[in-house]
Amino acid sequence: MNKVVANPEEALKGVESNMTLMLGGFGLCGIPENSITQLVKLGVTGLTCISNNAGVDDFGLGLLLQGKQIKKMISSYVGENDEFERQMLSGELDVELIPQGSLAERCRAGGAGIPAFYTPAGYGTEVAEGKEVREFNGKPHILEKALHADFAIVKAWKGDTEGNLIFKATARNFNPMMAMAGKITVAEVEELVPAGALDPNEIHTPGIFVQRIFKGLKFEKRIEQRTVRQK
Amino acid sequence: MNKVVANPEEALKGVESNMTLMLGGFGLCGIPENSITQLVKLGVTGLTCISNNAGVDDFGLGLLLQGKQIKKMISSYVGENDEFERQMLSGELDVELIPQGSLAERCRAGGAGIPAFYTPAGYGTEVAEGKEVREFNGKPHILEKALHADFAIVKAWKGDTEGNLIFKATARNFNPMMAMAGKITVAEVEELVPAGALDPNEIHTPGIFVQRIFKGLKFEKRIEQRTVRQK
Amino acid sequence: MALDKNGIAQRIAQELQDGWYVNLGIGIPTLVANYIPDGIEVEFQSENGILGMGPFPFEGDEDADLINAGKQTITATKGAVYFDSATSFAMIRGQHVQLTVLGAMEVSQNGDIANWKIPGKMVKGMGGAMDLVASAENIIVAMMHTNKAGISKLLKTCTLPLTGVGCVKKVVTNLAVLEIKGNQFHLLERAPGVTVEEIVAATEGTIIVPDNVPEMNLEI
Amino acid sequence: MALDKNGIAQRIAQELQDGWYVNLGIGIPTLVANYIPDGIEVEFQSENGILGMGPFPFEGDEDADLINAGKQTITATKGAVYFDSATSFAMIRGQHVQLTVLGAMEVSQNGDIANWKIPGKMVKGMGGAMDLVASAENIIVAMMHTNKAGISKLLKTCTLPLTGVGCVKKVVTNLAVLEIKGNQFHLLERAPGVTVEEIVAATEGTIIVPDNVPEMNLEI
Repeated sequence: MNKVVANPEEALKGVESNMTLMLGGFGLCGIPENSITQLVKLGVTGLTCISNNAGVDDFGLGLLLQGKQIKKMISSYVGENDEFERQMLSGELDVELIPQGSLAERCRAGGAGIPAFYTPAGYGTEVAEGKEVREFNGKPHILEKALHADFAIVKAWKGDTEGNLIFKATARNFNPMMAMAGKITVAEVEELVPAGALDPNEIHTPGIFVQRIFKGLKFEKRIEQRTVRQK
Repeated sequence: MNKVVANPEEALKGVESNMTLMLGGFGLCGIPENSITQLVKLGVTGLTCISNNAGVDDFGLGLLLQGKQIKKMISSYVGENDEFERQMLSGELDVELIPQGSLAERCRAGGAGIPAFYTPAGYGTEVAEGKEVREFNGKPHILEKALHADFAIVKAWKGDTEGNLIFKATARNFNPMMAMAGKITVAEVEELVPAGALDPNEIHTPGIFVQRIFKGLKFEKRIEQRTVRQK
Repeated sequence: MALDKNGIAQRIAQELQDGWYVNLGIGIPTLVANYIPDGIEVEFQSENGILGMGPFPFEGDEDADLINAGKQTITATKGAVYFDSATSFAMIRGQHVQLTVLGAMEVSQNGDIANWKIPGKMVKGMGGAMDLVASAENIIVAMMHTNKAGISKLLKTCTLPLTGVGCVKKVVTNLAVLEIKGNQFHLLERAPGVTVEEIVAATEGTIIVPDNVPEMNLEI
Repeated sequence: MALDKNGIAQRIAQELQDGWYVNLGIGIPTLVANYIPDGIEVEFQSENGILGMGPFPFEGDEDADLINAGKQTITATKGAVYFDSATSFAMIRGQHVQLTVLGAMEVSQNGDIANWKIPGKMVKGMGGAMDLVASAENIIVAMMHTNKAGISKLLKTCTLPLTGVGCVKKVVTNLAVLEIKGNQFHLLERAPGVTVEEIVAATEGTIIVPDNVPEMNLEI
């Protein structure tokens, strides 16, 4: 079950304007850099992007914002970049903010065939507006629905030809849930190995969730907040 | 954060009659053998046991059935043993059958603070009786509620002193979700290592879900259906 | 001549497509793995937590920690992966498995299936069957056309407690291949040597018979 | 003298209990990690996917793949574990984290908290704050008692869009430690040298003052 494609061009074949994309990562950590570069090249516009954050001005999803390729962002935390702010305040960019845990669970639900679930997060806030409220165990909860995407684009540390993925440290974050929720899931990996080279006990994302996999040419892995202590 | 206890006696301190227990395992694979032996010794009765299966006559949960310690079984598949059948038909034992996927998801929901979710499984069957039905994307779903337990008892391959767990092959099954859903979660492991000895990328169950861990004295690991091919 | 269990499995195997993930139920469905057509690569999922299920182990190689949903000792293929039960049913419920093959006690002409409970008999439980039938887009039922007393198992309405409603689209029996649509069984193929009349006689539900009903070709 | 940010963090650290898993928000809460009392072992969870968060790395040891929820480079302690965002919030929502410390722009006497949005200003989002406050059994808010203009942030009713309702039970400010119950702030402790009158004057919400209000002891 070989899922390997040669490059980002092949991996993103079929991505069209006005599609809904999920993109893994938390801040700039664990983002699919090579695929984002390819999305810029493709020049598709009107995208709805589901991603926890929206990158910075000159990296990550910020690159798609520069080209005005994004119509709507669905995130939990945004605005680490000026162009985002400008487009949002001018009304060019639509932004839907979702509590981070609900965002993660809604992606998982989309992949797991759970159309909706109840969570306490956001009850009594504007996030709950228009949503059903129901009490369980004496506590109010709101109904949240599954999220899906035309393409889910994730970044992993190691992957095999079957699409099995292993993530590194906190670069895992939203990648596994988004991998589950894409009609087509594309994985870019730092290291691509033959089937059988990964220990089946250690795989984070089973290959069944991944349709295309490729080895990224280059990973810049930019650090957003470099914090250190002195020796 | 040392979670290590010396033995099953200490690990199951506080287990009382009429409690609800979750017990990991699929068939006889990945069951907490040492803890089951201790439950027999404790002689607690009136237990509600949530476990995918109910063991065989002389192994696994069958041992608790022999001693009439179980009042109610919540499972997806049972009756691989005669004593179970006898007690069920005579009305001594109450049995609630739940679709396997719903059972797994309800345990996870219990551990994850999701009080309820919708699933298509069981719609139109007796499993749906008394449950809310709602249509999503044109397809009917039923509302299923989270499961919780006073004690969740799981079996892992390797564990560290912090309660981090790694399972082996298909002995993982229900263990990770049940570990999440116990007020007190007890893990018995084949190999107990110091904190830091397990790769933090390879841990299946984070120690935050585990309150007590011990090294099992003996694992019989009985095989239920020995199937082989000839060389 | 009516097919035996292996024949049914062999015919179902012809439905496999390259690149599919497949869940095989206990009984006849398990046999399908023995007849994968040349040039077709499929991967087997077992709901207890493995993708990439291989053949039974050689004697002495059995591992108690490596079983399938039928609790049989198995092996893992290259590229296999293990996961927990919640993830396993996320694959199933989320329709990532392209084909589910399972047995049935009864199937009705609207696609209902009953395969888990006989009132008055010991109930063993539905296991993963209800999740599988409610979720799968593509279900093939493998079954004998009639019970041992000769009574049809392809019915207008199921008499046994249901496992799922309106979910079965294809049935392969010892006598025929049938499609379910528009609240009718549609006869697609006959088992070698079996006549249309025999099939119609063995089917209680409404059955539509086209002018030409080809015989199955199991030589492929 | 009113406490500075470090003083607030130091006082909050006294609330830690041995064996607790703790989630620290961005800002003052992050500083709590610097004041863990002797003999107390706690483990820090960061919602982006780590349990066992250690101090910042030594220069040159930064790993882009290892950050906290504030996107700062960090290290992992012995026994740490990484996980995905869904599992992370399963810990939080499922109340496996014993203490959440976070900042706020406003807190009201019924325990409402507002800390994510100022109308008319650029909205950055709630991140994980709504999940944290809606789920945690034990939330301590770390904040300045008033804003820079001297206007109270401990209110009868929040004026800003809410992050969560009725969830805050304890507030530690630069002036005082307060408990919230029965729709009132209850003054528990004064910052060193700060008078009850100053605290009452700086609190817009209903505040209950007992006969004896001890001064905080930060020397412990």
